[in-house]
Amino acid sequence: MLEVKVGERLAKVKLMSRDGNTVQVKVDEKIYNLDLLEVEKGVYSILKDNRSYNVELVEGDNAKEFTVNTYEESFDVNIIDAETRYLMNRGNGDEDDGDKAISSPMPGKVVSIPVKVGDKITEGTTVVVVEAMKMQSEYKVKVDRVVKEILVKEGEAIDGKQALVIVE
Amino acid sequence: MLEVKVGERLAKVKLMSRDGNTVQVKVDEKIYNLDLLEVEKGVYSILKDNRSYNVELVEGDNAKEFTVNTYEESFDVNIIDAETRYLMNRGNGDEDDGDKAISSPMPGKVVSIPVKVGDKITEGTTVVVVEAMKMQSEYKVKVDRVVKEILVKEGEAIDGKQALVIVE
Amino acid sequence: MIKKVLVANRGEIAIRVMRSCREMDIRSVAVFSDADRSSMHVRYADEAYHIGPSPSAESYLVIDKIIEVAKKSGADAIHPGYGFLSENAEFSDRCKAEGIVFIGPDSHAINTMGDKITSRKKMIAADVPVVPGTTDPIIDEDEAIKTINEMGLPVMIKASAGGGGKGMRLVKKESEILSSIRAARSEALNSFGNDAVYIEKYIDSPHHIEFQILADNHGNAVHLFERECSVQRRHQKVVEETPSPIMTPEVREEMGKHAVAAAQAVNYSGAGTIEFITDNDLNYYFLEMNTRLQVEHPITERVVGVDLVKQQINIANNEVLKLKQDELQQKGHAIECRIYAEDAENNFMPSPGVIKHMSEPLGLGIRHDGYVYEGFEIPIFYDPMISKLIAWAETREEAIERMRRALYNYKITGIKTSMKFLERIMETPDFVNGQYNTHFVEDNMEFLMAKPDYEGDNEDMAIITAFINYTDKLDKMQPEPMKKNMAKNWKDFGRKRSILRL
Amino acid sequence: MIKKVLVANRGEIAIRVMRSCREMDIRSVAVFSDADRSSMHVRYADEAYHIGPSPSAESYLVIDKIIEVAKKSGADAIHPGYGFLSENAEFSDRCKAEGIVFIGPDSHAINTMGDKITSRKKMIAADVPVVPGTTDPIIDEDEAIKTINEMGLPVMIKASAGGGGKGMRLVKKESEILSSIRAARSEALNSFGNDAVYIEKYIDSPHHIEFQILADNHGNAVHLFERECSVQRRHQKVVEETPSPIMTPEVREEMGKHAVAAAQAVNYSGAGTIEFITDNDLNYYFLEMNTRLQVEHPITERVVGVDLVKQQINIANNEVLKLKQDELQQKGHAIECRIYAEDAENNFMPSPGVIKHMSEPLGLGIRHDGYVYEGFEIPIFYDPMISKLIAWAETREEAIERMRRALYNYKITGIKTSMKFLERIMETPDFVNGQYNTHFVEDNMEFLMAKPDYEGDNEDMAIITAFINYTDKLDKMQPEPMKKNMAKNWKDFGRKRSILRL
Repeated sequence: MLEVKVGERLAKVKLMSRDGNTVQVKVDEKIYNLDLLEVEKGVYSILKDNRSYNVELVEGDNAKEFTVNTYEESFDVNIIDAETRYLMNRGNGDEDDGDKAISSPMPGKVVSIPVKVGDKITEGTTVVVVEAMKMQSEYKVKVDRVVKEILVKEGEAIDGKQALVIVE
Repeated sequence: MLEVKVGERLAKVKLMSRDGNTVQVKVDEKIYNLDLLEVEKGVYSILKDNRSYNVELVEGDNAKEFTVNTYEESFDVNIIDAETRYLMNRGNGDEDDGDKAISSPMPGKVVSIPVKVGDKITEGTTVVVVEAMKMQSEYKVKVDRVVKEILVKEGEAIDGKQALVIVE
Repeated sequence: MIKKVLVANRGEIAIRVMRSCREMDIRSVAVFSDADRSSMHVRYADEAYHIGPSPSAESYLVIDKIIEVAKKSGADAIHPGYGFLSENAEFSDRCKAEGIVFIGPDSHAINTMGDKITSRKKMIAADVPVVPGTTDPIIDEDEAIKTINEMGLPVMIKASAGGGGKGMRLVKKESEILSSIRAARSEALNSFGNDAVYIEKYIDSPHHIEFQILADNHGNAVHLFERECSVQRRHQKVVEETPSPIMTPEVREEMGKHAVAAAQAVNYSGAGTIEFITDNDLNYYFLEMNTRLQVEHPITERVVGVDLVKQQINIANNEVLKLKQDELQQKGHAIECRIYAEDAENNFMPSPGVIKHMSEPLGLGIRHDGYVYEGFEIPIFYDPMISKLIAWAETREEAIERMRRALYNYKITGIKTSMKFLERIMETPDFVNGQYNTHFVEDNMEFLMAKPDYEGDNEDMAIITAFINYTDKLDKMQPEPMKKNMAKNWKDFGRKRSILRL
Repeated sequence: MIKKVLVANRGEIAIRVMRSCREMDIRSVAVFSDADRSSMHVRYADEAYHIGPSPSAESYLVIDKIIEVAKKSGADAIHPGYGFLSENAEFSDRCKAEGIVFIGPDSHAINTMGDKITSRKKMIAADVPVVPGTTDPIIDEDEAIKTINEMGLPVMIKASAGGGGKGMRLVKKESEILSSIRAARSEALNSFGNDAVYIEKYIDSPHHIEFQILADNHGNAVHLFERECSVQRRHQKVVEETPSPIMTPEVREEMGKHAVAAAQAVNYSGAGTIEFITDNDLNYYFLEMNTRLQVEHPITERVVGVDLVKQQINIANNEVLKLKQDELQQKGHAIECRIYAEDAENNFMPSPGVIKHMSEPLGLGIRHDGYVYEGFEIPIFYDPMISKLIAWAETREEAIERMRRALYNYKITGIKTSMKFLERIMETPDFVNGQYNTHFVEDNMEFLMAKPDYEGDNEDMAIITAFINYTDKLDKMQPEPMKKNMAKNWKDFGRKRSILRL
């Protein structure tokens, strides 16, 4: 049994039986009898009571994170195992406690860093401006902060989710 | 240095130097300076004196056999290493000597086997009929033979290149 | 109103039908055999039902199974595609008996057009020109010889129940008459259980030109002009185009009227095709009617601008045909190339297998109807056609150039395909000049099989790429300590991946 | 005669130009920056040259480098695509000075149309309607206030040298006039080094309707009808269609004539677009001219049946335009959706990254122009548009249904794209009814961002698939002896692979 997280939902999933394509899976209290087949790498064809689902998986940062696309909808799915639960519990403190890394969700280039280490900045202050694909995005602090560390330089190429500036 | 076989040609190939995409390779007496990059799995983009080649590799039965497609032409390429050369030398006897296996190049279904073990058959006799994709193909002997062994049954599904009938 | 359609087919045509269904907000139901569980039509449909083992005689051809799925799924109509049950009169009747709409004609039309001699008589009665010859089956040999002598050689002897070239004999010399009749009858008996044959005038340098027709249940019928289908190998079409390069507006109008008359003679309903055999002087004769959608229907769709599957569904819905003959027109030129999984250099032997890599041609004027995907294993049980490439342009010359461009960039690896052969057809002078008949492939075999000279170093680049790929693989197989000069970033990369990155 | 074309661009437009070149038997030369070594246009071209670092200011925008490659490769012409150097008068001049054909207009046309005030004067002189407003740059504030009061509010203050929404202010209330003028001038000075502004009547509920024109070097010019481009977000077009749902034949004819007059007023040569701002009553005013090919040119190609790139090349070859205005007609309806690598749910933030998996929509009536492929990493340096989907059908209603069908099956994973957003646009009542203007996205944001309800168990299927995939991966990681119940055939499979099958 594993827990699987989709949005706010935490579903308990258990494989009841499996014989080739034929699988029986329990999701929370519901039991599904499926014909499930990986037809391309990461792409599954599922027949559930003859209804056809074409499901594409894209792995995220690790093997437990997925973006899952059906023809109609898209979901962010996380597998919650012991390790993940430990990390979740540990990281589940007050968001404003301790250090916080400002990062950009997308890769790009640092256009400017209008702050310097030691600056006391107020809610809404822009700490870094990142450009990608001809568009500039400003990253601001949501509460009053102090700039602790600046990890990148202006003009530097950055990865998505890379820590750029540490505030406390 | 390795030998590479294309059709009747046996080319001596040597990697002179390599630095990232930039490779220098000697093919027989010709030296090529190339910008060579694997852009998709098994697909390479090569720039040779700014001429652009898009080269697709498809592995054959083993890692030394390739079908290689450029936009314009297609080649069957074999890497000849020590093991291959040994096998080639060993197998290079007279074609009509000893046992010979009749096989189909494509997978399919055995439709009929109009011979039985012990039959003395003359040049051009059909020994097996295979069907694939709505088309029947007859496989014949090219010289007079004796049927030694029949390895498949009528109606049986077969793989490509699988031995079907042994004649001597 | 049709709300759910069962598509009793597989491959590209199943997907093509489902696409139009989706656009009409109609749900689609797929059926599949053992070999087709991973086929695209199963993934594409709203619902999918297993109907048995791989051989089509045990799945796609079993009427009971198809009907059972239709009932279970609540499908109110069945589209048969082409091939399989599409020209099966019993199936059409059975659907009707079960209260399911058959998207196609009734059994009367299928039966009448399915028998060569019956359809011939019908056409003569409807003033549609037929190939000079006999209308009654011939049993008596003396009578046959007399008829042939009256008609004049060459003649064709054909099995009444025949098709696919079986029970057919061309007679050019008087001395061959008797042996040919006997051979044809014996072959016909073996193949179709019926030794009746008939005799037709043989048309030299024939063109295969067909007309698309649409007829509704209210007596309205139109034609959507011709398709030239003379590029054939082993009696199978390889390239089709519209308009025909030999057609004139006058003959087109006349042939179109005859095509409509042919359909109306059997109270036809739905989409159908009238095939004419045509000589170099544009004398034309009714050959047969295909009472279903054709493989090559997209070239008509492109040039006339009509979705033929939607028209079929509308007609099946008892709607009145909205198309008017005098409003229909051909715009530009379209060519279709059929891509087969086959080895053109080895007598077109089928080449099933696993698709390794695909690059589909796209862009202006290109339509691509296919069903295979990377990693898909083409089953050995069905037709080797894997896709159809349709090129449209303002002129025939430009359409050929566009087709060449598209074929140049179209790549399917892992199996042999007919693409290079098709590229050569597009370069063959007889084709480029529009001067070809059904002997085209035969007459041009040498040119078609010759390898063109290319400038540049394709062969050396192929050698080098294989060499680099092989040595890189060898290198990756070495145990870690044996590897020297590993760049630092490669190590980091490896480390990064080791955290459960499978 | 042009025999080799350097395409001074990247992405889908570079490939689109190369396709037409190949059809015309013209060799193509690609240029690429560091970030684009693996880009499809490099793989697609006959030749490819590296021109510098990734930022376009150091590669695609450097005239000297492009010219150098043209000379080195022996290209006799340069196609600039759109963006980059396509509307750069200096580049056009430089090509001419170097004896290379610039496939586009001369610097006079580019300069005249590039300056809002100059082009406005030209249009007034040519009797092309312009938005009521000033023709001279305004420096004096009092004069500005007087002019605005005469014109009546609301008005728009715009930078003379401007573009992209910078140096622009909408004034609705009298009290805002002075502050708006000052703000616009200061922004204009900062952005363009020039603080001249002008004043225009503000058109409420405006439509962006543009006309495609073609003009040769011999005084001939035609228009190829309109494109409706009012579906925009952040002043960028997202969906375009032709014909415009609000157009009438009378207005179309009149606008077309004005579009041709506008082009001829600057002795235009090549393909260009006249943009009109149009109100709900079909009053229309010249806005600007784009002196290049537009992103959305394929919808015109589809409905009119003309290859615009080939026309550009023919014109650059000094050929006489073969198209005649009275022979041109619109057939059916075409819609284009631009697919961006962006997160529509997160304020359309760009989403570069690596393409993991793609399924492209195909079939009847679909054209797809793209450049990304599986495994390709979209660079962060350029425009986020990754492909264009064009749907054609006989009617607008059917074209929308076809576009929905195509978007439904189109999948690109690994990055966020605007596909779902586009699917929602196709379902938005204002769009479906053809009643929309440039406020469309804003006005319908709630509907566009809402998630539709789907029947079925998509979410549970997503959960199960991820679960199965994860546990299968875990299982494969177990060392061999720990695995129980291994099926025999799996063992055989493993053994088979071990013979140097890497």
